[in-house]
Amino acid sequence: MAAVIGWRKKDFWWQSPVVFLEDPADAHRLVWDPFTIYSPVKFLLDWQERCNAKVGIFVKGCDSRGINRLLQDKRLERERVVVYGLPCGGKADAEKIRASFPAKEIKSVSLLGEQLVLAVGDKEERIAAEAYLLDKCLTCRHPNPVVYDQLVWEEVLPRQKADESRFARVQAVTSMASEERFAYWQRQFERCIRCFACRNTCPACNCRVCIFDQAEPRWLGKANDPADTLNYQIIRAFHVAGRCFECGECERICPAGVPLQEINRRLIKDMNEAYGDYEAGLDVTDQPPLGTYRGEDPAGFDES
Amino acid sequence: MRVTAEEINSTLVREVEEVSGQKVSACFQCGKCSGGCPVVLSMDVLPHQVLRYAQLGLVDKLLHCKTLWICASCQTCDSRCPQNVDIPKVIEALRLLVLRNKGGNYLHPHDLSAKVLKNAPQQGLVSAFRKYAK
Amino acid sequence: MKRIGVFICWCGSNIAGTLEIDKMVAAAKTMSGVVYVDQNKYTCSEIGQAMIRDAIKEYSLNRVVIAACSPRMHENTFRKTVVSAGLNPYYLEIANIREQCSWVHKDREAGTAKAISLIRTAVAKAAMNEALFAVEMPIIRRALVIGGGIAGIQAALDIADTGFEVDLVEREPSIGGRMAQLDKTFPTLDCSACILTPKMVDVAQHEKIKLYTYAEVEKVEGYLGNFTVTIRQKARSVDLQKCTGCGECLAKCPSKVASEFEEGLVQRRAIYTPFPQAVPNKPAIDRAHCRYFTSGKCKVCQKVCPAEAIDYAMEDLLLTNGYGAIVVATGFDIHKLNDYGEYAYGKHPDVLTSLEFERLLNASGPTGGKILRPSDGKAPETVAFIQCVGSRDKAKGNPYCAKVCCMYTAKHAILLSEKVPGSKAYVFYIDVRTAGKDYEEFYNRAYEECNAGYIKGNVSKVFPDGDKLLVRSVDVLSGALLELRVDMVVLAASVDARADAKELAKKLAITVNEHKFFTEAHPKLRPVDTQTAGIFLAGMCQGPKDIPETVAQASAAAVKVAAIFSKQSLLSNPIVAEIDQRLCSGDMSCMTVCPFNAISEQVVEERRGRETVSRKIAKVNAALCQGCGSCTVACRPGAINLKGFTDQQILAEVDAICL
Amino acid sequence: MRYSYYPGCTLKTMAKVYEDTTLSTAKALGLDLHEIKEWQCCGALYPLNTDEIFSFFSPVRALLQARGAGEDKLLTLCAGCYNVFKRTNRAVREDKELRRKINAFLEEDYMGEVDVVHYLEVLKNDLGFEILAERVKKRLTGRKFAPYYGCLLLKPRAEMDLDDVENPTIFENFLSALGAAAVEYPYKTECCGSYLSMANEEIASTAVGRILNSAYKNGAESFVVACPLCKYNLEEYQKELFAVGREANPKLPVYYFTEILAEALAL
Amino acid sequence: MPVTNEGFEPVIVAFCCNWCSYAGADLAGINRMSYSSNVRIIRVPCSSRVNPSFIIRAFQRGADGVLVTGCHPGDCHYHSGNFFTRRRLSVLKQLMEYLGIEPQRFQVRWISGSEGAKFAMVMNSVAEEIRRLGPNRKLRDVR
Repeated sequence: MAAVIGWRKKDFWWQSPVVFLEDPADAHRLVWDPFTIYSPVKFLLDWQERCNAKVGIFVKGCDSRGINRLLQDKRLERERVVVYGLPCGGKADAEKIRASFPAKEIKSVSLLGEQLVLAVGDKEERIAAEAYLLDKCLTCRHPNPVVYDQLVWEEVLPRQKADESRFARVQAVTSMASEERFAYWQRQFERCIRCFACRNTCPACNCRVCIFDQAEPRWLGKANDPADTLNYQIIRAFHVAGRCFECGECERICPAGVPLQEINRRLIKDMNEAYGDYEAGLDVTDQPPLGTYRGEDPAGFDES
Repeated sequence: MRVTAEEINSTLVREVEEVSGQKVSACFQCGKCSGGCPVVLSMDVLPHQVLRYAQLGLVDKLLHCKTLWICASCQTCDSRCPQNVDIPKVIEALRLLVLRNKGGNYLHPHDLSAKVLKNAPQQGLVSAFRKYAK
Repeated sequence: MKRIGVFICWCGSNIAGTLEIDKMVAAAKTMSGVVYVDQNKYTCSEIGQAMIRDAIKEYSLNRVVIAACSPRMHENTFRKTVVSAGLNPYYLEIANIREQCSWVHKDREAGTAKAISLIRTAVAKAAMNEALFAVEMPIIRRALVIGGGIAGIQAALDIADTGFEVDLVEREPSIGGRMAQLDKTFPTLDCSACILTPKMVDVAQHEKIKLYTYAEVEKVEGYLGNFTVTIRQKARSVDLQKCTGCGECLAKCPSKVASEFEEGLVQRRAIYTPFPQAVPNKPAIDRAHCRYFTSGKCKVCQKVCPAEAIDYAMEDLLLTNGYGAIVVATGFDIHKLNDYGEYAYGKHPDVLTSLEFERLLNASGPTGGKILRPSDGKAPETVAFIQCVGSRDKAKGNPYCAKVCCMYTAKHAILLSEKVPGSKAYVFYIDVRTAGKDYEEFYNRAYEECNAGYIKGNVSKVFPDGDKLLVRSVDVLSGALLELRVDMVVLAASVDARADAKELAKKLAITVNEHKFFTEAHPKLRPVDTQTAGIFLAGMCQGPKDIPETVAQASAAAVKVAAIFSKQSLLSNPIVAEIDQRLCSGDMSCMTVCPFNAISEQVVEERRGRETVSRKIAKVNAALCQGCGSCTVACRPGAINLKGFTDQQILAEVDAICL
Repeated sequence: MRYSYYPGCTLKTMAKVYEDTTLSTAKALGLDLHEIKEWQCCGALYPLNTDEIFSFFSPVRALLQARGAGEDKLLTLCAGCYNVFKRTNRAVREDKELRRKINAFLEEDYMGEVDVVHYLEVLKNDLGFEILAERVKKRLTGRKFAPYYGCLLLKPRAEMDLDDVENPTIFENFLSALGAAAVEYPYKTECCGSYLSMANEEIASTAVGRILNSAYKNGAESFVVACPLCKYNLEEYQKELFAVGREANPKLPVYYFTEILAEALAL
Repeated sequence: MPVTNEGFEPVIVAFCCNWCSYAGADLAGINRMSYSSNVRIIRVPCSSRVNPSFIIRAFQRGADGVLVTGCHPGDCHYHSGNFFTRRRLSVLKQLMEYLGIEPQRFQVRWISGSEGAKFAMVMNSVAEEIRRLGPNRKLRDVR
């Protein structure tokens, strides 16, 4: 094994970025704290590009489904990775913490069971983690890794009510009147600068050359045109339709705060209703809904 | 019978088609209507001839024929018509042309026999007057 | 540098009559890449094509746009034209300004505007067109004929006589089909069996023909030159090798069923050969009615069989063979008369269908060829023949004309006068249609020499009246109301497509019309072809036909097949998918949607920095690819493209159209 | 089973026995019929011309009442009413334009929600002839009836769909449920002359003559009908025919099917 | 807003599969069944060739409506193409409506080679709906 991919601590308490470690002596630099949020999965592609050696990787529940995504898309050879599974009770949302504590005085945040332990100034605060978790973690339905070679510690209990909350926002948006919905999305999309962060972090967006980066033909205009943004948003969503496994990284990482999960999950909901329940990232042998069909499929349009 | 261009009255035919909602041109003269008509023996112009005359535009001739007052609208003919022509509707339209344009009642209470007045069901009387009078 | 020539066709007045050619010419001149524009009265004419050839040379055009009729009409014609001028056939684009413009838009201005837009679109696409080249595909030189009636028999014999292998599949225990049920044939009155039976024997004996009776087509895959067909050989329960056809079993079998071949006029046994001249002349057990199969007891046939040919344990067999071409000749059904209560069919035994009457005429039929009333076995003195029962009837039956009734009824009238001297036939008709060689003469004979009374005016109702039948109708010509008491009524029941035609069409990926008759590729110019290359039609399954037409079409189908087999291999359609290695991520989502298994994985070597690495990407088998393009959409990075309909071309069309 | 019930003019007068036997038999069979509050004559004839709508109001109003009463079925007896109601209802359902016009004149919109049924239909579909057979107290064994359908019950073919127009069997099945025999004769659907008898007796008597003849020849002892006008014609012209001695056959009594039903139920 | 649509002539792009719908369009022509000239046909081998990107592109370039037509499910010349079309375009259509695009703008229909009358009928009804809807502003490039 030429390297392991995990997380390390950076200068600030809320920073735990992904790290490649090639020297066993550096092992102590790996951390597991409330901020090991970033998905390490897509780094595997870069690693593969770099060399053919085996690599180890630490994954949370969501990350593990990303591994499956890459395996199913034949972008990763299983025997070239050693997967260490880390059951995960959810990651903390720095914003939420900042909202209730003086950010400057916070020295460290660590997890102790159900609680977050904050070193604020010279005293220690203990708060219930639940209230400070990332939204995406509150709707997480698979906190335990679904693929691994080694489970590092005990599995955690799946979160209650994650199922109900799954489509709550989708329902809310769906219930708007058509024009109101258009206005709503315009408000969201006009902030989008097409930085492609959502695509870059998404394990389902794993094409060697993304269609949006191609010049001939040019599928997506470069100009800052709302129509092009809509084009990007529609096609991106369509390309992950049936393949998105709801890790929520796209939305979390979006600097403009576009609620991308509301789009991805709407597609999941539509397809579940039309073609039967399907959940991506759990089984690499199954067929995503758009890769198959049934003669008696319903149509989402007037078939007359 | 000789037919001249002057006698051909297509505007009336159009009126018949409009009031009846039927296309007289659809008839290809198979004769099933006349063959099956229960009261055809009393008609001077047979059902298939009604349509033929209409096709030829000879509506005036039809406006004067007995047939209009003999058809009982039993619907036997249209139930067998291969071309979906509802002949009773065509005849009704002609009948109305007469009643509306020429006016006049073709049945008066005093025409009714004692027997009819005594025993006939309302259903029959109402029907008859609706068919024969304005 | 693209040098595009645009040629605008008047198609006589078809286009020029409704669209303003000059405006179109002027507009075309301004389109980018267009260096030459011309117009022509009939571009498809030799002069028109010459004009194109000359222009290509004179103005060294390297792309050609023809604004004319639908590409489905003349695309191939014009491809040949550009080839003859030294261009690749796929440098041609056609703007469909006739079927999809001049014929459907009354408004001159709007129509012309649209035509210009269509031309601009075609020009935009042409600019993106690239040279395409066909690849060679081997042909399996063996044909499959589905249906063993006269159509299938003729097709099979003609193909076999050209020296190619033929498999003939018939679902009944014997070939022969409808024609075998007929007594004599119009207009010559030669006996049906006499001319059919020898052909049936030829089929059985031809060394190039393999006969599958009591068998049906289960599954069809593949394409022109290379179909893979699964045939279900139904369990006959009689070993054809052992059976000598002695017929012992037929007599002894205790369970009786209405005979399909005799139109239910008599009964057959559960083990049966449909008719005496059957080929093969060996029985099959109708398990649905066999006492052994229904009650577990009996086995009489096995006991009496001297050849020990009875095999109750026999099971359906699935055979899979390869074929280069298929002829469909599945025939027709007789129209059910449930909606014609007025004719008392099924209510009175002496009301018959024409096919039932045909059996009464037939020497090997239930009455030994005597015309006798089912009710009392007496010969009928007067017979009423009612035409168009279920035909030409928008309300209750088929809107179309069954085509054969007028003629076979004339035949029936003639035969009646011969078999029952002094008898009288009344033929009630809407129109008498005798288009065909010697047909009118034959019809004349019926009423001039054979005393048939022809009455224009169809019967409205048949009233059973004691041992007579009262038919009521009108003579349309005189207006006379007719009430004739006759001894027998014969109904010319219409012909329907086979009840299961749609299912077979699905298997073959061919189409049916609204009456479930198989549709030909072109009503006039390709009446034998289907939309699916390599599959041809013969006989009634395509629409009402008489025997001469059926035989002609069958022979035509045979020639089409032979023409295909005359080559060792076919040039494939070059409109196939291709992979852009650079873009392919190798996730193979294209493979999962391909209906033809034309996509597989391949390993490619790539330079990465200093070293060479290998990776898996998709690969298209051009021989299997049919060019649907479904894969191109399944491929997110657009790494798989469809030649002739590339992303670039379609996007260019979209841009041009919206301009 | 509940139904709204539309009697129609004739059943309150000339055809009282038709109504009485219907109500008594229905009661006995546990079908409860509610006569709708206010109703007028249905018009007796369905309008055959496309350019008037007033004749639709009476039937549609009645249908609205049925709907108002919370019933999904309106039951009729007189073949004339049945014909008018069923066709009107169908027209309202299928012809958007007509529906719009009619509703423009009505206090509330009617979309054709109610089903129009004939008592015969109810006996066949809702109760079931098998059940009916079980309820029969006095089987009419040995009795030979000529079922006479007339026209209005069945035609036009495309609109009435009560039974096969040319070869109906509902009466036959009804009769066999009562243990009686149904005579098969080709005139069972031939017109009796209908309202022509009001003005042109000659035609009616000819028509009736044929029907009578055929029924008698085939061994009928009496007729069953569902239409007061048919009954009138069949009866009157039989008298007629005897009077002038043109008809040799004995007179065949004419019964409403409900009369013999009452008899079979021993009411 | 019918008032503002006075004289508005929509551009409607129709992607027609070669085997059924395009043939149906030709048949409409052969039978001289006139229909709205706002419809412009792009011929594709199969409805499953139609990439959602083509549809969005058409709207960006100013199409007011896009119509995709194919063989009836089960009658696909390529056996299964239109089954995939049905899933893909159902998903796309629902997505576009979810983002607030008028449902009528983008439609999918099955039209066989023998349904010339239906082709004309569909073209007219779609053209009518789009005309009533007015110009496409939401998805159009501002350039």
